[in-house]
Amino acid sequence: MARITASVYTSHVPAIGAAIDHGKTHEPYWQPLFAGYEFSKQWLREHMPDVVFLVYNDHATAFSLELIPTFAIGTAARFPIADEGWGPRPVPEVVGHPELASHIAQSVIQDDFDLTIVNRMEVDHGLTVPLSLMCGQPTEWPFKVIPFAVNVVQYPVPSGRRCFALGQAIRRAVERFDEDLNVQIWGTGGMSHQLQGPRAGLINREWDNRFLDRLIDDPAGLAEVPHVEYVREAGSEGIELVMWLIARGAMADVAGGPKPRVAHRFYHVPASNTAVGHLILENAA
Amino acid sequence: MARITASVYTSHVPAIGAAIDHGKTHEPYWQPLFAGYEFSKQWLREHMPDVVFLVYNDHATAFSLELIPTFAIGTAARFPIADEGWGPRPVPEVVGHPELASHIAQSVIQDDFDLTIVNRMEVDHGLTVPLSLMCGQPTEWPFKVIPFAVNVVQYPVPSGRRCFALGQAIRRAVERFDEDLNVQIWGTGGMSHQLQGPRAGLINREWDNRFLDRLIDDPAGLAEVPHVEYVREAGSEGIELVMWLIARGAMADVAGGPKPRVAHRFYHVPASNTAVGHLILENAA
Amino acid sequence: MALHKPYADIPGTVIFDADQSRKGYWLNQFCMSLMKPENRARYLADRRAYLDEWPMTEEQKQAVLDGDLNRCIQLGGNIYFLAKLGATHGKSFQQMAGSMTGMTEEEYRAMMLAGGRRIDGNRYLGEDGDAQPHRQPQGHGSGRLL
Amino acid sequence: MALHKPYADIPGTVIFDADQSRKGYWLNQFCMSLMKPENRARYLADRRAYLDEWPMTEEQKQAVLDGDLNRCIQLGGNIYFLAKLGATHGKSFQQMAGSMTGMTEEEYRAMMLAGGRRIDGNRYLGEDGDAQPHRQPQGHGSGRLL
Ligand SMILES: [Fe+3]
Ligand SMILES: [Fe+3]
Repeated sequence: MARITASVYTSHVPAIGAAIDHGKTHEPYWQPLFAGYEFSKQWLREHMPDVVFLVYNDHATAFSLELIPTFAIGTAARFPIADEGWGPRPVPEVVGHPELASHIAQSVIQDDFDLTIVNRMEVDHGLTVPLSLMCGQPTEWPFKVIPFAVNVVQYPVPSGRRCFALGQAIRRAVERFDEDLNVQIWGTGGMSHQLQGPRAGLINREWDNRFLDRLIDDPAGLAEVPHVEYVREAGSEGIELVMWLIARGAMADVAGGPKPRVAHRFYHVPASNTAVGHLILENAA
Repeated sequence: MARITASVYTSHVPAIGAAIDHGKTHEPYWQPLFAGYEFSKQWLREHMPDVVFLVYNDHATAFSLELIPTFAIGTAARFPIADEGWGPRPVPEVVGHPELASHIAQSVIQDDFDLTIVNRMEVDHGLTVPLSLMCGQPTEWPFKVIPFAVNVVQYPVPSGRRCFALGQAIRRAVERFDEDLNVQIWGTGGMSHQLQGPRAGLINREWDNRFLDRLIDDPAGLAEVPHVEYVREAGSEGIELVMWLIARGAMADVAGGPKPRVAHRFYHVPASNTAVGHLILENAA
Repeated sequence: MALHKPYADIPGTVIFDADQSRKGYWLNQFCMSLMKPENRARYLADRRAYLDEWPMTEEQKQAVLDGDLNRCIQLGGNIYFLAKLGATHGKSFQQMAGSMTGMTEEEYRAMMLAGGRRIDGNRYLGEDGDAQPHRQPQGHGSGRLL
Repeated sequence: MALHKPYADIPGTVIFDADQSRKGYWLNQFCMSLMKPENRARYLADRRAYLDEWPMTEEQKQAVLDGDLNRCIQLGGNIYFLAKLGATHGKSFQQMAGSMTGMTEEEYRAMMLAGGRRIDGNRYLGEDGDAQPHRQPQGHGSGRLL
């Protein structure tokens, strides 16, 4: 039986990808940030999954205004790296897990989540920066990845409650898959940031840290926070944080199991315009 | 305030479109079928809506296997007619209602339906054949149309229960729209038919008529019928009938209002491979 | 088996689920390409050469060349995609569906005019209706569309 | 008003909702086209000519030519689309975001290094934080990206 062993949460700031790609990780500006992920790289080596279900948002890359899925699951065998305007990031292509992805799609659609199934999709920094942060610069990614893209660009985005319920459905789906697979679920994006207008550069440390606290200890309550609070308190792009609730909803305690163990917690300001948050939660073995 | 005044249900067999386009409606094969829609054309003239919310399925036309939305709402200003392999049907382009469509999208996404928003989409016989059956051959369609495409091609398709709940959410959304609009909702596809394999040509009159009975009198019960019963009893393409439950869910009685009036009911076998069913239900004024 | 398939016991019927979709991906995408008139013309001018542009299996290509729609469907094809192939050859849905029963066009059309295929005996594999495996083919057709 | 907008009272912030999306459709689709290197080259070679290929309003084109991102956003642009425009001109998200505050690049970078913009006074229109309309522009920049 497949099982979700851990969840990882991290910002996916594009400038972090650029810093890695251009060898700047030891510069004074970046060093404190990458120091926060040293533990995580080691942890990943010791807890290597077979598959990562990677929740992220497409930043007007694979999806333009022609078509905007609320939830899109990648069921393809491979996902090329997108050219976001600077040429594609120099990172390996992403290898999918079509069988598990299709199984999850089938299961959660039957659980009344109205997914869009995608067999051809380029992936942008939202997906590749977390891979780089956790894996460094390998020639191939060390696990398969199921990309799961959430619309957080055009309003309305799905509610926190909806995302949290979806995570629970994903967990049920994974546990019904016959093959013995170690699956991690990653939630990415955030934390507080605003990339537009006179309010650009907004950072809200207190709100971010309260979000981390509640994500650990009170995810169901956190899932009730309305969109407008994210935008008001964490900036217009802080809304990305709703995606973390999908990963959190897939943890065992939400289905009556034991509380997850907090393996790592990190918070840093700034990376470019953004507050960086990072958590690793482990399910009991 | 906008309001849903009536719902129309009809099969959307491509051969019906071809018969209209090629002037064959008076041939003996087709005459009994088109006779069943004479009332409907007159009824439509007397109950002309401003907007039709048209639930249909794309038949591998706008959506290939690259991307399969469970529910897609067309928010564009215009929708061109697709070339399905014989050249586009000689019918007018479809004019949308972007404001109402966006309003409905916003509202039902906030009600936890995970729609895909589409701004560029060609429409196929699933959408244009019902327009031709109800409107004949005008030079412009006499109302605006919001195309709503449901995946019934790749399994799993949304459940009847999900479709019925979605109809209720659509009704709430329409009633929250400020402009005074007369909106009809049409559900299309079906009835029993199978287009593949040694079981091709399956027709199940009893099941179809029981479906019509229950759609009128017991839609909530009907919505509990599982997919496999549609496929087993009404053929592999009979699954299209789940879409009728979206239109039915939008009627007033489901939200505690009065029962709809059955303005028209018609059933005919065959049109090409298919049993044709047709209903018009009016909400009390 | 990863996917639960409650529809596996229906005779004469292939449900286009994720497994079939994966198997038939390029076969179906080839069919989609026939929505463009220039592609239809190129395909009709040299079918083999056009098919060879697609990463389909040789079995899939042969099934297309043979006009064997049952085989296409077993190999992952879906009828709504295959309809573009049929249309390119000037065939209707009725001709396509009929070809899969083994009936001639006339035999199939007559069955439909008489009210279509009966459901009795055709709900579950192992019954004795005319769609059951042991009763194929059903008529005097070639079983092929072309 | 058809859409309920609970976010309308946040200062210095435009939410990319259906109304904005409709207004900015072609502006944003123009930006998407810059994901292809050949389009970036054509755009940079003759910006006006390239813009004239798109059914954008003259105001939208002028805002692009001016590198006025606040204006682009008011006219329906979204930052993730506009990022392709920025990238084409070799600008980072930090440079883009900074330009919208009226600060110089150095001023904005210094604000971020000092912990970013404070939330206090910037939650609701009518408070007195630095993102409020009556406190613009915030620095000594040109307010333009280019
Ligand atoms: Fe992001
Ligand atoms: Fe259909």
